Amino acid sequence: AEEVSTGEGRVFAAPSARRVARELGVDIAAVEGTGPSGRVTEQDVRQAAESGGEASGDATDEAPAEAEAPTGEVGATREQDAQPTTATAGATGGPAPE
Amino acid sequence: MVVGDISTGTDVLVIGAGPGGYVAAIRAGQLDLDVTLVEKDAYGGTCLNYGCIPSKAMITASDLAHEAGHAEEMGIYADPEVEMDEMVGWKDGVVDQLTGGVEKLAKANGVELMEGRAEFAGEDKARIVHGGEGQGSETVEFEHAIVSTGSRPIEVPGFDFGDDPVLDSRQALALDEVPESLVIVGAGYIGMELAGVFAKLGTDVTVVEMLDSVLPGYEDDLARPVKKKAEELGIDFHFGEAASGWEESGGGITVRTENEDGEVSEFGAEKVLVAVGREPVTDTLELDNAGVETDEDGFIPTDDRARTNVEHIHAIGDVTGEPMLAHVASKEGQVAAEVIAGEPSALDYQAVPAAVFTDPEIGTVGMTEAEAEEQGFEPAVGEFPFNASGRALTTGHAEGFVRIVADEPSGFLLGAQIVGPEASELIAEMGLAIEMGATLEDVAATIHTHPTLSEAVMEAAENALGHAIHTLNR
Amino acid sequence: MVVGDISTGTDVLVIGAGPGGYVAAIRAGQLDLDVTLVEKDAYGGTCLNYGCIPSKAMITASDLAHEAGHAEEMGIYADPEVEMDEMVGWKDGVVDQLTGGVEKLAKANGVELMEGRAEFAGEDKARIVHGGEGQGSETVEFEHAIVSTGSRPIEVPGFDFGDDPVLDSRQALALDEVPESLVIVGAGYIGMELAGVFAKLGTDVTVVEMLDSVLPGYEDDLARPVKKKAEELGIDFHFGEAASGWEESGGGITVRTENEDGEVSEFGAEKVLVAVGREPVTDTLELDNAGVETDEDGFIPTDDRARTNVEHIHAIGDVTGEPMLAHVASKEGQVAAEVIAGEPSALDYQAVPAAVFTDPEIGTVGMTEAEAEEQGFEPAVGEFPFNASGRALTTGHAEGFVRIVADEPSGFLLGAQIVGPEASELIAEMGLAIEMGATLEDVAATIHTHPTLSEAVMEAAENALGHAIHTLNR
Ligand SMILES: Cc1cc2nc3c(=O)[nH]c(=O)nc-3n(C[C@H](O)[C@H](O)[C@H](O)COP(=O)(O)OP(=O)(O)OC[C@H]3O[C@@H](n4cnc5c(N)ncnc54)[C@H](O)[C@@H]3O)c2cc1C
Ligand SMILES: Cc1cc2nc3c(=O)[nH]c(=O)nc-3n(C[C@H](O)[C@H](O)[C@H](O)COP(=O)(O)OP(=O)(O)OC[C@H]3O[C@@H](n4cnc5c(N)ncnc54)[C@H](O)[C@@H]3O)c2cc1C
Repeated sequence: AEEVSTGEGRVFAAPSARRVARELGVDIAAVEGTGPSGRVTEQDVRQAAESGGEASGDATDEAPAEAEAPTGEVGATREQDAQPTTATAGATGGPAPE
Repeated sequence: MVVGDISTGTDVLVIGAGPGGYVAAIRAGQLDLDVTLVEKDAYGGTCLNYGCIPSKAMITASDLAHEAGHAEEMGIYADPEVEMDEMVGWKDGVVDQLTGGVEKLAKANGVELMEGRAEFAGEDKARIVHGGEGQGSETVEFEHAIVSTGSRPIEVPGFDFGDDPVLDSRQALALDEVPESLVIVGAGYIGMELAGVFAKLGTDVTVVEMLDSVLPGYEDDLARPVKKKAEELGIDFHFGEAASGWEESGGGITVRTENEDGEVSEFGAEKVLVAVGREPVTDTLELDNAGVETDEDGFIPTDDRARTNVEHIHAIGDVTGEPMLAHVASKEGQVAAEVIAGEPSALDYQAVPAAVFTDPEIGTVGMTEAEAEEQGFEPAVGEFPFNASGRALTTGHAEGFVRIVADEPSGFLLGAQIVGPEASELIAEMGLAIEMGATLEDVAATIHTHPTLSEAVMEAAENALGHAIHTLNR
Repeated sequence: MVVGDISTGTDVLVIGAGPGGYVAAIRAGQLDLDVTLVEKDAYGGTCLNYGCIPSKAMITASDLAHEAGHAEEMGIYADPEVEMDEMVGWKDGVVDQLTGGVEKLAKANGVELMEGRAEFAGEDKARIVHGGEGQGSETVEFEHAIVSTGSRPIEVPGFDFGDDPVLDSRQALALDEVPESLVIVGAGYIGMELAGVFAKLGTDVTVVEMLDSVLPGYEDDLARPVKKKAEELGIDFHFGEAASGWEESGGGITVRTENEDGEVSEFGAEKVLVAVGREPVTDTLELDNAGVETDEDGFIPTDDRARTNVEHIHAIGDVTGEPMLAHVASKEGQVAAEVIAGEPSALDYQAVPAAVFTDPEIGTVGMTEAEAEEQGFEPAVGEFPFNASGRALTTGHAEGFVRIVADEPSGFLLGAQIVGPEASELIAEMGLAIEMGATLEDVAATIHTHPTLSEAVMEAAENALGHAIHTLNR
């Protein structure tokens, strides 16, 4: 993955990924993003937590890290990273409205 | 213009300048392809000239006239008069501005414009038959072609659009007087949009529909508020009735319908508008000469690169079948141009939004709850009614709701259905959310401006998660 | 109600039931906390009773009256009469429906409601002074407190809101007659929204502003269409003028202003509305008793968990300073409740959307181009003007534009600025995009319904990428 943009260490990650980072005590700014342009995904955060070492005391001070079990797998063909950015082959048109 | 048969060449020949064709041509021009766009009638196609744009212009104008006359509740007393010819003239001005823009943009992007009707003369050439008497024709050789000839209204046997009191949607949008009464055959989106326009302008409207509800194909609870409001406007519905013919009677006409049991009903009116669906314009294209296949209804099947069975000939838009929507045509046009230019482009979108501009509006994108179940998801569903929305109440339009459908275990959004004020705009955020792979939590956690209608989307997501603030949670 | 000083206890005491406090209380209730919400005036606070909701209701109603009277272009001829007392009555009905809803929702979520004014009596107790004569007071002991006492309009020396012709926004929204003429002191968003309301209802409006433009704080090209439209409505602007006093004269009043050089100007009017900003309501809270600190302007500083310097006392909403917006108050309320419940919640949003409900509307979220540069990004900027939008033209409102700001190397969206029709709604999609970490390509590749205003957002993204269809690319 590419570098995350440099402006003031801003992290590009969805609210759900940011919440998981707080929950797991991961400093999301230190997580390497694998999404488009280096976007940090929830999966990246969970991986960082598993590989340890990213925990920052600050983020956990009152956050009971009783994470919901990682849901991980998502139904059928949908992945959080399957945004329009990946305009390669494959999928046919989405479900068409009536 | 040159008379006689001359011959030119082009990288890409685009046939038809609707929202499919002109977008394909502009995009091809941007990608430095040598592109020729041929159109037999008017730049912008059905959508800009006779469809989307004229209908929405008339909807806004008739809404304003109606609302102003019905706002006593707000302390506003008015009795608006409508000059139909001026309203239609205003609408025509809007159309001219947009179609003029299309022509300018095509040229600015290096697109060669050609007027005439195209028909295939082989796998890699087409004949362009020019309009006027003695204008002749010319042959264009192409490396790639994009067929974007669109659709036209289906005629119901016995109702000839050439006869004066029988109108198609295009003619209905160009009347210079408000008809006293109108029978509309078909309660699909075009019929229902126009029923609203005329009812608001004071026409006595009767809608007859073969199926058993308005807006067939939409979920019942989405269609219900539209029917309710239509009835409040005085629109008279007759379901399970198939139009079978008409005749002059007195100053107007009588429209005959038949139900399942063969029982005949009669409805008197000044005119009859037939809006029962649209069929592809493929019959005059000589597709056989190029070897392009169509299905039994005349539509051209295509793959996810917008290719027909003939590899270098693409087809886009209405001519390829449902969903027959302008924005789908444009997306397909863009992809066709990119594929021709060798880019790794494909029709890989997750969901297609659609809007019905009735009162209230409907906006949908992605899956319904039932569809999600069919596809093996465990749907979590959240709703928010507009009568709990501060913004909706302040606009005086608080009917309807937002519904959001997600996959329960993962939280990923699968679809949304909205009926209510600005549903056509609110659905945009849901479309982006689905394309982005957003979860319910992502939508719920995003700050939405107060007071806006789009807060309803956030509240519906919170409702699905079980912690809505402004509704009781299911 | 019990007379005398009794004492009760609660997990969470929420002081003030505006959009900050009532949301905090409801969320705390949902999280099974024992919560007491105390309010001295009206459920819903400033926003529902005197601010967001009443102003938006009056904006819609005055818009409709004005538009109907100015739609000759569309062939609509009307001369609406407005009964101001009925319009205000309708507005009050909307407010009642919403505030009643808040009360119901609070109760349904297990919130204990208490009427009275709270003041701190220590680090973990507050005295609630009940309203009426001899109603006494009671003491509530708490584990946690959330201060959400909001803000009130700043008085300009010489303009006492107690004097009849001097109005604050609340009083201006409750007039039962349309004033013939009105001087508005302050061209911020509240002043400009109300200037539009009254101008559209027929009042002769003069706006005096100390700074040199309308909507200070917004970029020039966003404010310009608002000023232009206001001038078309006949609003008279005087910049660089500080209001210094008023006096009765004839049937009305004369408002005096002074410019930088000390030159005095005079403006005659029936009434004067002062809208120069808002100050925190912290002076009657006895914050000292709890050890809670305020800054020099009286605002309460907080951290990203909405905590004050006293760990178990939170503060949210207007009382914590800019941005003083209802949706920020609500978000902070939600976070405060979750933090108290031990959840890993924080104010970690990327961007706060804001809307100004002028004509045309303004919607903004995230960074401007200049801000992005300051913060070390290399901004890519794309624009789309509404006069190239089919939907905008069909509504008769095609002024303004969408601007989108992204980081050029990565494509990540950083901000958006919109001025034009429904800008307050269109900004929602941009807010979600920024929260999600979407790129320009993500927005550009998402299919947007035709014809809608939200297509403009997609086109602006395409413009930033250099391949817009409906504008020439920069
Ligand atoms: C009343 C009405 C309202 C509608 N409202 C909406 C709406 O709100 N939103 C929406 O998404 N869709 C709407 N639609 C549908 C929309 O108009 C179509 O989906 C869209 O126009 C399809 O675009 P297209 O480019 O495929 O074809 P078209 O727009 O039909 O364009 C095809 C063009 O090809 C030309 N042509 C045909 N044959 C030849 C030939 N042999 N040689 C040269 N030129 C040829 C035609 O003259 C035409 O200009 C509406 C339709 C109608 C009738
Ligand atoms: C005319 C106008 C238009 C506005 N339009 C918008 C808009 O469109 N969008 C937007 O986002 N914002 C708008 N605002 C701003 C918005 O109203 C505030 O940002 C919002 O109300 C702040 O919420 P809050 O909960 O912090 O405070 P408030 O809403 O001010 O609520 C505070 C409550 O605390 C009560 N209180 C105070 N002290 C005590 C005490 N000691 N004990 C008990 N109760 C107490 C008060 O009675 C009040 O009910 C507008 C404001 C005005 C004036």
